[in-house]
Amino acid sequence: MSDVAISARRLSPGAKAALGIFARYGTIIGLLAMVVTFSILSPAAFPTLGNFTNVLNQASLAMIIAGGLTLAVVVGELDLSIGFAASLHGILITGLVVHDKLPIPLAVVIVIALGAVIGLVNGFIVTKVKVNSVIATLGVGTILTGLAFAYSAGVPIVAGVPEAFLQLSLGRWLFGIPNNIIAMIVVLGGLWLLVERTPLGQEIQAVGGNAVAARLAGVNVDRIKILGFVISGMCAALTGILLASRLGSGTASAADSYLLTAFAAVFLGSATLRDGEFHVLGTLVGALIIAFGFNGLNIFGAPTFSQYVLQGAILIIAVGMASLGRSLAER
Amino acid sequence: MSDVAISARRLSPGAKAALGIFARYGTIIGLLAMVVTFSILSPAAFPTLGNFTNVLNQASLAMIIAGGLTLAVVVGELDLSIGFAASLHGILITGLVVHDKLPIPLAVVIVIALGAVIGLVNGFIVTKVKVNSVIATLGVGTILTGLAFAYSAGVPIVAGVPEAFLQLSLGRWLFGIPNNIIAMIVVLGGLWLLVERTPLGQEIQAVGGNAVAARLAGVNVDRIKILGFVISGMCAALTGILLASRLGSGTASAADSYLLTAFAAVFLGSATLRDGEFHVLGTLVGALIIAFGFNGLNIFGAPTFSQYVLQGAILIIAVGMASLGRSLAER
Amino acid sequence: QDKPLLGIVSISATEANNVRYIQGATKAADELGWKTNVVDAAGSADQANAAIQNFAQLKAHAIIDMVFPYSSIGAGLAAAGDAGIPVVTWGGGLGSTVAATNGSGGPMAIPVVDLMVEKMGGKGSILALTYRTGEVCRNREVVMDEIVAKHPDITVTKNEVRIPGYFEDGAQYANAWLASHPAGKENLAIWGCWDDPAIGAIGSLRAQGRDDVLVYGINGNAQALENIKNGFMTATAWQDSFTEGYNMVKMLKDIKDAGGAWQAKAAEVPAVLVTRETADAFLKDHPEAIK
Amino acid sequence: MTRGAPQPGNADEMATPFLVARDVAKAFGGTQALKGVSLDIAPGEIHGLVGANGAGKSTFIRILAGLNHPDAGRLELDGHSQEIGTPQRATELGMSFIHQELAFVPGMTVLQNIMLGVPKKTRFGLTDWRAIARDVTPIARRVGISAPLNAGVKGLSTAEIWLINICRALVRKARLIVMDEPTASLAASEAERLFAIVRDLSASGVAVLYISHRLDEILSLCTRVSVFRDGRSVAELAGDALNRPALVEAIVGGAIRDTQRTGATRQRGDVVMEAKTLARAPNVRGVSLQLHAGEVLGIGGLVGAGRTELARLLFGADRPDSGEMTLMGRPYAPASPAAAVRAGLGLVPEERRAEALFLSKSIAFNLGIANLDKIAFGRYLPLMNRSARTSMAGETIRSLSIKARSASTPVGRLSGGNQQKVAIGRWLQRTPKVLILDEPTRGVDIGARAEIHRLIRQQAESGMAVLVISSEPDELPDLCDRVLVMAEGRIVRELTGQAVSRKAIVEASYVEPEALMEDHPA
Ligand SMILES: Nc1ncnc2c1ncn2[C@@H]1O[C@H](COP(=O)(O)OP(=O)(O)OP(=O)(O)O)[C@@H](O)[C@H]1O
Ligand SMILES: Nc1ncnc2c1ncn2[C@@H]1O[C@H](COP(=O)(O)OP(=O)(O)OP(=O)(O)O)[C@@H](O)[C@H]1O
Ligand SMILES: [Mg+2]
Ligand SMILES: [Mg+2]
Repeated sequence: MSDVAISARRLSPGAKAALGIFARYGTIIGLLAMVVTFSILSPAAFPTLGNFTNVLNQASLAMIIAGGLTLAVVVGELDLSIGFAASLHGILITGLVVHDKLPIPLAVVIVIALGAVIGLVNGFIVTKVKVNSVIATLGVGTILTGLAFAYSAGVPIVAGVPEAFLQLSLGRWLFGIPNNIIAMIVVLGGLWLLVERTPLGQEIQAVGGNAVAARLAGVNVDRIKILGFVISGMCAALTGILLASRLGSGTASAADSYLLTAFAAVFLGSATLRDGEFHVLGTLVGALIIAFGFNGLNIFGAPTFSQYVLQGAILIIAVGMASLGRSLAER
Repeated sequence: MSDVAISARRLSPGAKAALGIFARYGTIIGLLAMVVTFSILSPAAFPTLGNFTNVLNQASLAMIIAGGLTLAVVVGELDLSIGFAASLHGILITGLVVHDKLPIPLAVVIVIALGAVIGLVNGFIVTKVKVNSVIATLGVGTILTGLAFAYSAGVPIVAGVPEAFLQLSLGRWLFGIPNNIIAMIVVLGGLWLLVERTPLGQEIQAVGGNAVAARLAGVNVDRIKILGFVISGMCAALTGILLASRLGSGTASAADSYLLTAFAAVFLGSATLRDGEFHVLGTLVGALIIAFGFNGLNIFGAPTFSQYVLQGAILIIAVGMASLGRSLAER
Repeated sequence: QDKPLLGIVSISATEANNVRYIQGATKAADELGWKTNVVDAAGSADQANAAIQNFAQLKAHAIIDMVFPYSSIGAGLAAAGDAGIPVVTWGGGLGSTVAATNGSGGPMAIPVVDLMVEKMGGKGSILALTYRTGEVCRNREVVMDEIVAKHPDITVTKNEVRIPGYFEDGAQYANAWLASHPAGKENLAIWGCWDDPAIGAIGSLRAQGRDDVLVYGINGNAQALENIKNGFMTATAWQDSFTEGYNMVKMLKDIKDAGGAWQAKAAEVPAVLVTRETADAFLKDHPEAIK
Repeated sequence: MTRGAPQPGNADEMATPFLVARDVAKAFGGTQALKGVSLDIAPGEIHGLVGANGAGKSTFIRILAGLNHPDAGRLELDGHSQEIGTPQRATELGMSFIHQELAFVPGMTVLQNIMLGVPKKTRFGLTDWRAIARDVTPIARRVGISAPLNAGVKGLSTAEIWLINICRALVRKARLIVMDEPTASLAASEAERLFAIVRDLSASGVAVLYISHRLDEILSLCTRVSVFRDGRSVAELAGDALNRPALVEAIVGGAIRDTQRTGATRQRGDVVMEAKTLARAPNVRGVSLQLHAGEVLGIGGLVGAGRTELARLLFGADRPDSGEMTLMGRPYAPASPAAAVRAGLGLVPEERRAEALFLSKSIAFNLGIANLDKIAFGRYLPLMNRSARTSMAGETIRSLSIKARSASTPVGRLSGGNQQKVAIGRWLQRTPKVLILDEPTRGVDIGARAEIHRLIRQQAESGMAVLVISSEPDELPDLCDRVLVMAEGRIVRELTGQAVSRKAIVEASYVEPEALMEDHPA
């Protein structure tokens, strides 16, 4: 048995402060370090305004859907239906525009309303029928895949997509910023305001933090959870619409893969600024890490297998820095 | 405010008992109801010993990987790496047997040991580096995909797979029971014993039930969590091996889709017998619901789109019955 | 009720070309008085094996495996063999106990790649979007490698896309590749081992307003043809999957009739190269290609 | 309460202390929780530990338990210097803990919870539950666990879960048992049972480190008492020096006005809330009561009498099977707590961490959540006025003297008593018509307790109707104008004016169940 008295094992205050910075800004530091590294590795191609705009443009759709998912996880639930839902929405909007010849704004409104309805259904099954959200949203997602199939018989809707519809996502607006980016900023900005700066947002955070306590503090927990699903559903709808516009077609399962990307962004984000809590700003950072990681590795020309390896490592390291910093600082 | 006075809203004891049965056995009742329905719809083809053996045989692999995942979720973590890991293991075992000409038992042992190592890495990242398990296992899974690519260059290993290796999963044993089923029974039975009937299992349950309480009570929480990941990793390895044997080839991403199936089974199972808790028996029931649902719909010959819709509905209804029964009984 | 059952197992019943094949097969089956049952294996070989086994349980008349290589449906083939049910593949190759195949898409790539190399004048850079897990895509990649190898002034960057996620992957790979391949320096082309990743890349080209890059796909799905018509894609090889499906079912009847005497064989339907110039004529001949 | 008999292991005669702590220090981030505390405990000694909320008592215990690592200082066990490091090591060294926070696993049975983390007997490698139950049953009965050992813990009351925690510590057969506020959730009868156990343990040579804010307990049980203040050990009292005024002075660093009964003098107003034969099986079996504006109505009784359940019915958290309620003379049937809050009620629940607080969120957040209308910019601008929220929080922090660095400190970092103040403070901002407090001063130090009592009275004087549930023997007499005593889900006695006394409440609590059955045939 050791005879040594417990000595000052404490880190110096300076070291602690530094670790505290890592704890809060670890993922952001990771993002910056990554951007700097790629800029050094590929000075001509990576750090250009054009490339950054392209990456942001490309990532906007994933960011919007991840922003919606953030609301679902903030209220303490998972929404696995978003990818399938976005695929259905993409088919549907193309169908409405091409076959039913609806004016585009009307079609957009209808599809986003449908997204809200799907969120409502998810929320209802979770809060009233009390089915675990994993099963509920997986079930609803599977059903939506079936509906997408039924609507399109699996055949993509391509012919006769009007140029105006393509311009939804291809167009640029103010100062030539692509519409997708503007839509993303508006959506994430709005969600951030809602969650962080409104009384309703306080209730949203409360429900996610401790649903029992929220209920006893007078919050209508079920309504807030349903709201989370509705927002998630609406964001999925917007992503589906923009994706269909970008692809110029409505294709079944085109958006399915957004599910995993959105989850990665949301959980990466939860290590940003606040310990393990989900929030919109974090999701933004998470999505940027994923998008720039993919782009940078690619431009650098890493072989496919090492791209996967490095992508996985980036996820772990970005969060690991923050988490380690936190646990050391609080020792 | 409502003017109606509160009247006797209580359910009769008989109704409560009935609802209580639904709460406990809702998913099992759902499974049986489904089997009966399909038996009526396809009396010649569905309810035969041959078909049931067939379904069990098919579902065995998913059950094994879901059984492993159950251990990870019982200790309160998610393991998203299992599908990718199983794909890698499938390639690896084929490589070891075909290219390196290792004896099959040795190759199996090596691959299962690798599965344990992957679980160890997951567990270490989650408990020591304190990275959220969603990100940690997604990151590790992505890395494993890269490694699978590196090992096989993405090309399936097909040529020269020895018959003995195929017999691993195609063979039958005692009373002509397929090996897969025997492996599944051994694995799930062992896991059930471990979790429900051993002192270690008590610690496993405690960590998942309330990690803080377990820690205060002196349980080594980190070690138990790591154990959960290791078991999950080993089950993924076994599934990967059996899958490679069943397919007769090692193919990148062949097992990726097990991830979602395993999750569905585990979460379906959590509505069985105990309210919202994960356990091995529940996972078994969940996997059976999924397998019989797929098989029954196939055999009945429902159109593709309605297969999706019905599969989704089966998930929700099976859990919904249990959950509604529970919440009504507890009113 | 007692109509013979044709079981179809598809890798993705929502993918355009699969759908066309299924439509062709269904038409032929109707003509023969068979009923069809389609199972979507959603990309999972394990599900495909299960579905084939289920059809064997059902004592199906015949089974079509779509796209899963024969080497990954070992358990399914064994079950069908035991039950005496013929299995044919589309794009899954001929081997083991498979009775017939078509849609082995490798050779289809030849005219497309030849055209691409020709338009580049033998120099420049290609972004190849590959999918090695798929038998067909792998064969096409081999074809491309062989042809490009004869032109040392062409550099190829290869990127693997995922299923699902091929649109997004195609776009993101294109973004990165374009960043290091600015306009006006050399001849540029993007090649997809099938149309969809290339279509994803077109989205990225259009978003960036780049029109200096020629895009090539294979399969000739409706969306690719639409893109060719609109000038965003340069060429694709139209696979007549409808006819492939139709012919295959008709051949299944022969296989059943021949019984044990059947010799396994490939029965390819030739592909048609479609370019900007030939698009209008092609669509006149095949209006069904964009429905 | 009488002073305990002289204990073995008195300070003078002890040879080797079992535990010696010297200058132990610990900081969390920027908070210096322990600045240097020293303590020693002899085998068989019952050593008291007292101090205001946030003085560092629990932190010290968590260090002993291997849950936190000290920054400086030394710990000796049996004369050997030790680094404890992990909870497992603490157990090996012969220590066993009842932590301040409830530790239980909701999905498990009583027996499984008792055996949490305790080595278990096995047969063929499998847990031998029958043998374990045989061993545990006598201990469980002695502690006062009445539920069957194989029952789930889900429906159990807080007190019963406490008993499980206590039982767990006893099953381990430790040489030092540390109890961090073990009686905070217990009523008089259970507490008495616990004291008997503590004395037995001491007699058999087991040392006990006993933390409590209830000075009577400390005085009756302990031979020596250490006092912590602001992270330092400031006094050790024993023998004649150990008396109430000395303790109070050491704890607060000065004298405080002792609480006195003031209730009876207050003016009571109209009936604000009324319940008629309210019932919800099995815990509430027909309760009628009237609550007046400006009064503090206490509800006493034994643990499990159904008081918490009653409060939940009034607050709309559960729905009654039968019965009626009125609020301000109008029918009142809240469908949810949200409806109750809108109608003008507030509830401070019994279990603050699980039911009241958002531990990872700031104090400002926790206070603001029930006052969202106050922190909105207005009806038509649905944005939150953050400075209003901050200043509201600052006001509460000041008026309740919550010990925290700022309004943005996460509540989870506060000491137990300060957390309780946040849970109460939330409703004081709102001034509801009816405020229900379930065990309002659990874990709160004497200074803050007086402060909370003063605030409750002040609210009542300004017209609020206050309903207080408490298991602490002296709290209701101190605080209430009128006390209803509950037993077995019914109100068995009403005490008013001078009849309100500790003795009367305790007597009324122990109604013979048989007598009850005759009174109200089921
Ligand atoms: N994890 C933590 N992070 C930051 N500060 C902490 C943490 N745990 C405790 N503290 C701080 O340490 C101080 C001492 O807390 P401790 O819980 O030991 O007090 P206590 O004496 O047990 O009080 P009480 O009587 O209220 O239980 C408090 O100021 C508290 O805010
Ligand atoms: N949600 C519940 N489900 C089932 N039984 C419960 C539930 N809540 C409480 N009980 C049971 O009802 C009994 C009465 O509990 P209650 O909490 O109302 O009593 P109490 O007088 O407030 O006691 P305490 O001082 O422990 O809070 C408890 O002993 C417990 O067994
Ligand atoms: Mg404390
Ligand atoms: Mg109570």
